[in-house]
Amino acid sequence: MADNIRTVKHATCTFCGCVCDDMELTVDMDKKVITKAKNACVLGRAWFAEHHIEDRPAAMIDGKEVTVEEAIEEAAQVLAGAKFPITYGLSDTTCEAQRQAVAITDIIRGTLDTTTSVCHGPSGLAFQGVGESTMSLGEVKNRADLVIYWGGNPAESHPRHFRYAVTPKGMFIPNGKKDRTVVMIDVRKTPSAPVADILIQIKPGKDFELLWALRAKVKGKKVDPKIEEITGVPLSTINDLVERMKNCRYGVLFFGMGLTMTRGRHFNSGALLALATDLNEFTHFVAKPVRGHGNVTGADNVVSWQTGYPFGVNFSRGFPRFNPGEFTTVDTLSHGDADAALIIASDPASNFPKAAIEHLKTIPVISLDTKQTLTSKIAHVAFATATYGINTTGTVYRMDDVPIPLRPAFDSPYPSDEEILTAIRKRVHELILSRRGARGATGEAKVASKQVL
Amino acid sequence: MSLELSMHTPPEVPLEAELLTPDRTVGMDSNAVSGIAIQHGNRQVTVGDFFTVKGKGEGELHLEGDLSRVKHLGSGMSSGSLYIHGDVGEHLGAGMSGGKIVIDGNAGSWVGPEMSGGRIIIKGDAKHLVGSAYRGSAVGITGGEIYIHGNVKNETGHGMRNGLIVAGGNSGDFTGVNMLAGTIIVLGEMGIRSGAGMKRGTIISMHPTEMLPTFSYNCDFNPIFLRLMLRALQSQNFNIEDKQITGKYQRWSGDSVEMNRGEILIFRE
Amino acid sequence: MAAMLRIVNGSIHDPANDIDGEVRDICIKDGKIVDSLPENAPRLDAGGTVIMPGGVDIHSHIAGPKVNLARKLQPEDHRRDPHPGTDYTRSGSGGTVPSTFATGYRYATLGYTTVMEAAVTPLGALHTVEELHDTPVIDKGFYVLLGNNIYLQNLLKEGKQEEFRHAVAWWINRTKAFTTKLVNPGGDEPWKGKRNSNVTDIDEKSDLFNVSPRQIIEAFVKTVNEMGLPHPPHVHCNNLGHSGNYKTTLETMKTAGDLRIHLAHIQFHSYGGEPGKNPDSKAAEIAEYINNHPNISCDVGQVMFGKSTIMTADAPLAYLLRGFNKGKWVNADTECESGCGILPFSYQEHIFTHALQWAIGLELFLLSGDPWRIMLSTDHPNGGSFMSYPKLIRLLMDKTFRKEEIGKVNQKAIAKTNLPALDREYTLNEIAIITRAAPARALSLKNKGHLGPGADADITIYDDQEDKEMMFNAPRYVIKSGEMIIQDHEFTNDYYGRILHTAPAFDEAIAENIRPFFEDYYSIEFDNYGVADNYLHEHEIIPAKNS
Amino acid sequence: MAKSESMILIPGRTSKQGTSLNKGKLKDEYIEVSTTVEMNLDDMTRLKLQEGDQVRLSNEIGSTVVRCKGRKPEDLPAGILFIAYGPPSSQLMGSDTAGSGMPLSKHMRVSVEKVSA
Repeated sequence: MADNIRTVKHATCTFCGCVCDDMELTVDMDKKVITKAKNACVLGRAWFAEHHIEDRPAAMIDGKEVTVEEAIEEAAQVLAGAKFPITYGLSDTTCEAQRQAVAITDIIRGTLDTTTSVCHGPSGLAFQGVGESTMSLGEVKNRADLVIYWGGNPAESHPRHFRYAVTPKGMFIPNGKKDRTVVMIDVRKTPSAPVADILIQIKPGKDFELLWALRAKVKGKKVDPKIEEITGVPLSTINDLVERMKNCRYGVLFFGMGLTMTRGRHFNSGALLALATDLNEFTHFVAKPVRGHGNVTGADNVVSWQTGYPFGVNFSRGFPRFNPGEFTTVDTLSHGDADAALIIASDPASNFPKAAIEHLKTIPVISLDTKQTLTSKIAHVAFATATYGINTTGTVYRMDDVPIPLRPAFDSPYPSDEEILTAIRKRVHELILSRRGARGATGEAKVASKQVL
Repeated sequence: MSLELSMHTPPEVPLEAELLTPDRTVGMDSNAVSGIAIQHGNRQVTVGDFFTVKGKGEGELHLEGDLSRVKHLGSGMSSGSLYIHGDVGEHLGAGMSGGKIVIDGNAGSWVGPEMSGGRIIIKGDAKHLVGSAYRGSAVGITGGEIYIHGNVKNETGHGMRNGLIVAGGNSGDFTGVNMLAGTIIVLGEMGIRSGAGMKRGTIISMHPTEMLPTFSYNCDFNPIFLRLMLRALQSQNFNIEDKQITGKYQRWSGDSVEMNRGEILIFRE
Repeated sequence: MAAMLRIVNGSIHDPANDIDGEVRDICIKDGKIVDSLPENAPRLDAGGTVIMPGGVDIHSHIAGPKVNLARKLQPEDHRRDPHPGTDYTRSGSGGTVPSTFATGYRYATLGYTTVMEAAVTPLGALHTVEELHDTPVIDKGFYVLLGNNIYLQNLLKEGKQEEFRHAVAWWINRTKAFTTKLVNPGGDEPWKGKRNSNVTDIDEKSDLFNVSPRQIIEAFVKTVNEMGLPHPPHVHCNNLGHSGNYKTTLETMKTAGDLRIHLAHIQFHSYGGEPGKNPDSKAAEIAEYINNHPNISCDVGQVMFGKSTIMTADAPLAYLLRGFNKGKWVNADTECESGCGILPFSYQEHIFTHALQWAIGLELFLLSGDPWRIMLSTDHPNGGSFMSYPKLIRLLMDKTFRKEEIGKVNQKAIAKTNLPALDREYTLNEIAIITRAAPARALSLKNKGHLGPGADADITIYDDQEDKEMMFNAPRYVIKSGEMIIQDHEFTNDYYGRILHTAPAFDEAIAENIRPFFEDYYSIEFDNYGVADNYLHEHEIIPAKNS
Repeated sequence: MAKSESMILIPGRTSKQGTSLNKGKLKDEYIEVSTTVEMNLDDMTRLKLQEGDQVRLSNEIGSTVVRCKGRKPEDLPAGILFIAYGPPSSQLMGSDTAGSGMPLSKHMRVSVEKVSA
């Protein structure tokens, strides 16, 4: 019986974008394991239970163990010497680490991108095109009497999403789920289907057509009756949905990557956001992408406030430029542009398109990850880092842009992403300034001490 | 005498060469042109580091070599002629207001984005977002002409407000998306969702296409302006059959989620 | 940078210390202004310059959730205005909503060293603090939005004035705010809960809480004055932008009695005419009321022609404006706390309403009887970017220039105002008042806005030029807390800046009253809410009277 | 001779993939999850496939071999395949992002054929 047990209340699960902060963790401080995670879902329980300290070197160069300092020096030399270095990942780390990563990329004049670009990046582009009527999740709990999920499977990807949007009793929804109508729109009957009052199965790849028809119907415009055949959704169902949307008190459209990753991409998300906007002529209506990894929303926020743009940012010219399709990681890799890569808390080597992975294997990669991945295996410099939320403090943003502080359970022998990145940032700054032969070389000490750079 | 640049060293990473335009090089000798700053990844280099320069700047500029990693060529140019003998990278003629660009080969994405005047002629293919707006902006090209003899891909003429875009081959999805006005002609087949969100403007295709449910069929007719346009294109070596000039076109109007004042014309044999 | 510096030969404008253009030495030691320094201390010859305290912006939108949404929304605006980094400074992007670094550096290049973010939801306070940490050079704080807070409205409904006071203080402490902000008080619930409607009258009671906007305003004015916060309630009145709204504005001011109140961007609240019809100017009525009531302070919220971004907790207003061109629009609801609307906007000279708004703002400045209470702002970026301040200063200081500019705008609008008849020109000292001394005083920042011993060594040194726009556009030197940040118009250093907040005393027991409400109606844990002390880094508590 | 048929592949996330991810991406459990494709049972019958049989998925980008698992027709329509993201799905993914940064990672047309043991 271990007696060195600690309880951490109000801890935060950073596995998915729900970022549930009501965890109660029981921690065996001797074994350094979390033995119980009260309130966690199936994903959260695994997230907490499986995190123990692995016995692997904190830093490696070309597969050989080195000191962290040596690895930092090598990483800084590679990054400062590169002509088109890219920084990628960042969704599974703290905002504090993300801030350092953007600083590094600014200093080395590299290209910065996050996993947003292969997740809800298209929704970000759609947002820039049409805007968005949106909300914090508590508004859905308190007010939403119509909840529509489109192209997502929260039961498996975000198992506790329903606790924000379907089941809870709220201020104006005293009976919880009984007071709401839940609609699920998808190409297949997913494990999320049982929660729905209305299930609409749509032909694959026809989301845009259905959204466009709904927009037209909401505006009272004529729609080609062939829509039924095209989308596989009966006209009566479409009409019924339109009436429900216009007549609800507070409606919400949640949408997943069934929209962003399919043909049409940002136009699919854009059509959905436009539909929610249109509905505000009749009632209060909001929409929200169901974002993925723990702190991908934090990455969007940090990159936006530091550069003005949410992802796909290039600093080659000494200031940020934004162009998805040019400065996003799948593109910089598959076009063969990148000549070095700093990959933080992400594994492009296992899930990117083949052409991108092939290029990644030809350039020096610096990786920071809590576990071994295909990316850390091919890395020139690989750091093992502490896990955010379990071993480190910091800030993460929930999918609705609400920031939440982390309460770690136990220490890790590995440094945090923030510590490694801060050290790399300081060193690349020295290297770049000395290359420029700048008077700023004396400025570095001052600047660093003021914590701005 | 014109300026002739030929690439002697292929770039390791993308080159950005927005200063290489016929108007900006007027009056420069080969030394001066060699000294023009261009960007190689995150380093500033000069034209001479990558190109051999011959001749003198008199408003006509020739480039040759594999320029598929050279971006922003002809950006912002207002006059003169730029000839590229080979393939070229992204952002060709971005924001140009006048003059002419001719490409023997293929071009990357973003050909003539947000241009306001001038003419771009591409003998091969181009990729996405030809004559379009950049992200976040509602307005694409406001004038000028883009002629592409080969295929183009998605979002051709995105947010176009004026001008003409012609594709001799096929176009991708969302041709003329969110267009405000202007004309797009696709001689090959269009991808899906053409004209989505268009307010005004005309999209013309020689082949049947799947219409969005928010477009409605009006009539068949033989528009006179189109005869003139197609004859003009014929003279530019676009492959146009006589029956397409004299034949009838289906007129569809849309997009009803917007103003419904746009039109899509489909040749119907 | 030496810890000591003596600035000599400059012409000093320090209205708080009654110094109007005298040539005197200014001595700096360890970041503060001191009486004297040893003779051998380093000197800066500032001959031919005008020296003022660093600027203080009392009302601007520079950080937090809504600002970041507006940033993300407009890549097209950033693209045309890049902000390159230097050896000392980070890069960023500009436009109407610059990135955080660009915001800090650009304020510094105008000689501003303190800026207040004027509207932050409690739930977004942590985000705001995080952004402020990345906003360099300037000292900064924020006002927390409480005027539509459901818990507080419930207390008012139940008549629990005492609990109300503790709860307000709790929220300020919990979020590390500087003061309270009310935006369209009472207007959120109809917006979110009643199909996008709004309150239209200050005495209209909500069905849900049975309280009117006036009662909310009254409660905050009373409570905040009792607490003695360094700045009174900062109020964005109901009916912003609507014709005839000056009546609401006058009623709001009357509601305060003789207690302190600050009215934000009062230009947007000085319109005559009938609702739904074209407005006319009521600048004279509003200015007169303010002139005669020393308890009232305000900032103007001047409209400047060109691009702007509407970003406001007044969601119904943003939706109304969106109706004009149906362009991109953001609505963002925050549970139990606030609404928010954002859209790109452009003020154009030829448009009647825009020209009228521009003229009304200038009228208010020129009719002001007390520069200590009518301060300079554009409600950045709502009326225009803070980058347009130099031009605005020239409009106030140079009547010839002003007449030329009046000639360029919609004359029907000008005919609805008294602007052409106003010949007043602001003096340098009056400019120093409305851009630094007055905001510092209104914020009770005893170490800001003046150059007397004990003040923070936040100093701006301008070349004395005839063209005041040029002059205020590019100070030769900017010193922040004794550090030379800009020298000969170039950045030579960076500076972190600190967060200014207040910490009024309250009964801790109130937290246990809030907790059950919170657990029922919020979506995060009570213990994870707000801004914990460890997030503050460098900060300063500006004392409240009762703390 | 194995019959080949054109179908639409939808890669997505599953909770099993999520839980196994925490053990590590190089661990057996994760590898098993990401190398299993779900198929409509009627399609399986037509293609003479048994539960657990190996199938080759291929398109113009590349090909990969995965094990198949049956799903009831009401849960997964005919002609649709579902797989958890992972290295096998990468093999089939094109890299053209159409100026968006996003490769088409769902609804990929692939041809399916049984791999004889």
